[in-house]
Amino acid sequence: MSVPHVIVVGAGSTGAATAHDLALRELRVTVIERGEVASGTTGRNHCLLHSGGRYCVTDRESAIECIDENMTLRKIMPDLLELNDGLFVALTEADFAFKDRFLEGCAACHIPARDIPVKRALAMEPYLNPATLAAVQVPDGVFEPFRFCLAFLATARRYGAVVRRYTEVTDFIFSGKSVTGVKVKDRRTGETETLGADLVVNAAGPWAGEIASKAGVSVPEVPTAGVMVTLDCRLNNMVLNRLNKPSDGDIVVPQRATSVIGTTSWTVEDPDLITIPPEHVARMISQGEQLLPPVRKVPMRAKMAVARPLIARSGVDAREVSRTFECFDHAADGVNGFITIAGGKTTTARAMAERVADIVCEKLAIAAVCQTRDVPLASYRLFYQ
Amino acid sequence: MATLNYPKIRRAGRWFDVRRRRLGMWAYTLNRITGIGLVVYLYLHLGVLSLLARGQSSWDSFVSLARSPFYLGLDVVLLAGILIHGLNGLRIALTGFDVGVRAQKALFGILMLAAAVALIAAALKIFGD
Amino acid sequence: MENPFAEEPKATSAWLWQVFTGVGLVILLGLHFMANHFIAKGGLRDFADVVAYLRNPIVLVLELLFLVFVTTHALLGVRAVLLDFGFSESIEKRLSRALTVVGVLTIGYGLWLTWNIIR
Amino acid sequence: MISMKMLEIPLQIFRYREGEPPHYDIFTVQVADTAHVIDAMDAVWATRDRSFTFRRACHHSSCGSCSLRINGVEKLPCITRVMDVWDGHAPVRLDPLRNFPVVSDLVVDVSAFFQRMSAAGMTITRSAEPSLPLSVDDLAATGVLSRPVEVPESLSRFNRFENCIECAICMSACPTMATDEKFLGPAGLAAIYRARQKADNPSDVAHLLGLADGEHGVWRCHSAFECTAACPQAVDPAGKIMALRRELIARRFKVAARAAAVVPRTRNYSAPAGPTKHGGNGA
Repeated sequence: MSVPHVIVVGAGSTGAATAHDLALRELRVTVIERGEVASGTTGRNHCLLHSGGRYCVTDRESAIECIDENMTLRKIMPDLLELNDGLFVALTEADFAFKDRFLEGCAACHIPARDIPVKRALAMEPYLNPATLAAVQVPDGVFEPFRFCLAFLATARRYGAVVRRYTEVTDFIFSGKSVTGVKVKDRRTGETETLGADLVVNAAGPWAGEIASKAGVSVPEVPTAGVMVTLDCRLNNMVLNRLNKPSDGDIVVPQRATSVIGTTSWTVEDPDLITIPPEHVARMISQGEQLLPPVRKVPMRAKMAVARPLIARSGVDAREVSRTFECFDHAADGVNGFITIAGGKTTTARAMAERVADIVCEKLAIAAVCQTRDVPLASYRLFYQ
Repeated sequence: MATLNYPKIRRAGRWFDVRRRRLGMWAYTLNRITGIGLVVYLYLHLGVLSLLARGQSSWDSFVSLARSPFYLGLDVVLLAGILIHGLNGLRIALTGFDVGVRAQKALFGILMLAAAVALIAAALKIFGD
Repeated sequence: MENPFAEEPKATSAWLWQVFTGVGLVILLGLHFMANHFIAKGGLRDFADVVAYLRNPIVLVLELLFLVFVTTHALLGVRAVLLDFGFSESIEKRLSRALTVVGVLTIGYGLWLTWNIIR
Repeated sequence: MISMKMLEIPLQIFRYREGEPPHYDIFTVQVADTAHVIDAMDAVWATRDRSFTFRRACHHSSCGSCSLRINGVEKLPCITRVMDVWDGHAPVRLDPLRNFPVVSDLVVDVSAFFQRMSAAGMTITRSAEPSLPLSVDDLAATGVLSRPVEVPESLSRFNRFENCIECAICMSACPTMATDEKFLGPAGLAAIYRARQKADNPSDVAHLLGLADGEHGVWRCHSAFECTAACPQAVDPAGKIMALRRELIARRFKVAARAAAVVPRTRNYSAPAGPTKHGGNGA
């Protein structure tokens, strides 16, 4: 039997990691991406390499995924991370009261957390609000989402994967109830083409529903936008979080020579065009100012908004929706050979890829095991060579 | 228009394209134009000097021609080229030794001002005689 | 790893020569211009004047030095412009050799001319 | 609600498809007056023409992918405000970067850039750098002064990414780059400079300086300083090129001095020199 061919739709973090995992398992892989690598949700993310601290009280499943993947990524992409840890700081009595639950959550999820003296926290972070009541240090980090994807794809390509950018899926090809390929259109030339596949993996993030609908199925996803504001200078060395349940503007991620304040949350109809509400930007500044008082004095460098691919749960608010991921085998909807991987976050992209690749291998009856925990990634620069 | 794999000679036009560029690009372009011009002049000059080998009459008839206002005007152009190339060359030499890199714009401005002053003085002298 | 400094770093040398001759020219060309076009009456010397001028040994040395400097500087400059075209290495080598020949011929011509004038 | 003033802004966009002659299209789109150029491009794609192709990822000057020319000058549209480049009447012109093959519309093939960065081999993480202020511009301008910073117990020092975001703007701005495909280019040379600063092994230093010293290394720069003027990240490639030259010249004279010595003691000229004066703020 010839090597099965899997088409991965989307070259964000999920698609890139999935292509990488499948290629390492020696499958024939083609990635279809309608724009540049990471031009959707992944590109415009907060760049936070989660320690899991952010979810250890409200969403332990996500928190454990995060800390596991955090440690794995340190091994496979050491040169692509800013590793300066993070601080969860209490600014109010309510924050302070949250500390015990936070430490308990960290312990339960095996997140190394250290309750450090406020004076020391202020020495580490000179611009931190001097009214800080408590600070807990966790192994947060910072990555570069674009290069994160390029590194996975460059490695996948080394193992034979093909990445087709500026190419969009226009339709699915069926044989009976099974997907046997996709129709694609090259946006640069306008040419259309049919690609055969033994299986199609939909990793289109908030656009997964749109792709799934072309195959006549649906995905319970709610594109939920968030605003981030980038400052024209770096005010913190470490990632700074409010020591409380996740809420708007409670995190400042430093990156390179900037600090990025995030984020808000609202449901959008069309993830293609999101207008940034000015009041969200104003809220980021006023919330960021609470953590780092000089925020308002610093010029703004950029502001951005993008839709997250949250999985819908009836009767649950967007902030409460689990940040974990889910695989949907559309055989359950009567369509074979088509899987959607939805939800999740860039920090856990490799784990998502592992899960979906396991399902792919099971469906194709291939006995290959996941190797992505240990294989160091190739240089992201090779993607363009 | 973008660079659509044009032949090199066409792309070399960009050496002289100062539209919406900064002062450094003007310096680059001026240096290149004057440099090429001075090489051409050098060989013309050497060619003309061969008249000296032909004897007194050929040279002296050339000299009387070269004392016309037209030739004196060309002399001013030549001098302008020399001053721009020479003084900007000092900027290139200094910055190339990592001296005054941050002040390169000011350096260029001052040197070109000096060039202008010297040129005006020389022009007055040339036409004044 | 091979040591790139085991051999003479040619690219650096070429640039240093360019600067050295350039700075030299600022002085020599200044003198040349002054002597031949400003001090000389009417802006140019007539034949007899040129012969007398060049028979002065200090002038002769300075003018010959000027010839060598100006030729070196000009041809290194032409070479730099040609290198900016990023031709293949074999073409670059041939161009460099051709420019060396041009330089030798130029200086030779200058010497011949000077000898013809002062003898 | 904070009221949002909307603008009708015309964009004149370079369009190119393989095999067809390039042309410009004019699109008028509606964006907020606080929008950046990338938002206007997004609006063109989302509401006017789905065949319009451009590169982008992060929208906050971190990925370096969206670089192009706005009214002829290299910029990152993600940090360039519409109001800063639009005079209120004439269309804002968008062209692809120069000195790269155009793939389609505003997309260029940047492989030549990444080949150079690979050759330089600079890792994008840096360490042993000063921590705050870590800004592109001096913090003093914002009225905030730096203080000495303690490093967490778990770390030996803070680290952060290099300033260079590999946007290739410098290669588009450089006049030498127009004709010389062999030139290592501003970013490549700045990366060599940074890699050389980080290198602790003499043979690595010798290798890096050897790269910089080729005919198509630092000596192809003719001091236009356009790279430094265009760089959105204050990398100052021209400054780095000059710092490399300084070190190369110093070595050249050392080599000459040794060659002139009556008894050459050693043939190894690759001992590392001290850091040059731009040591503090690298690429």
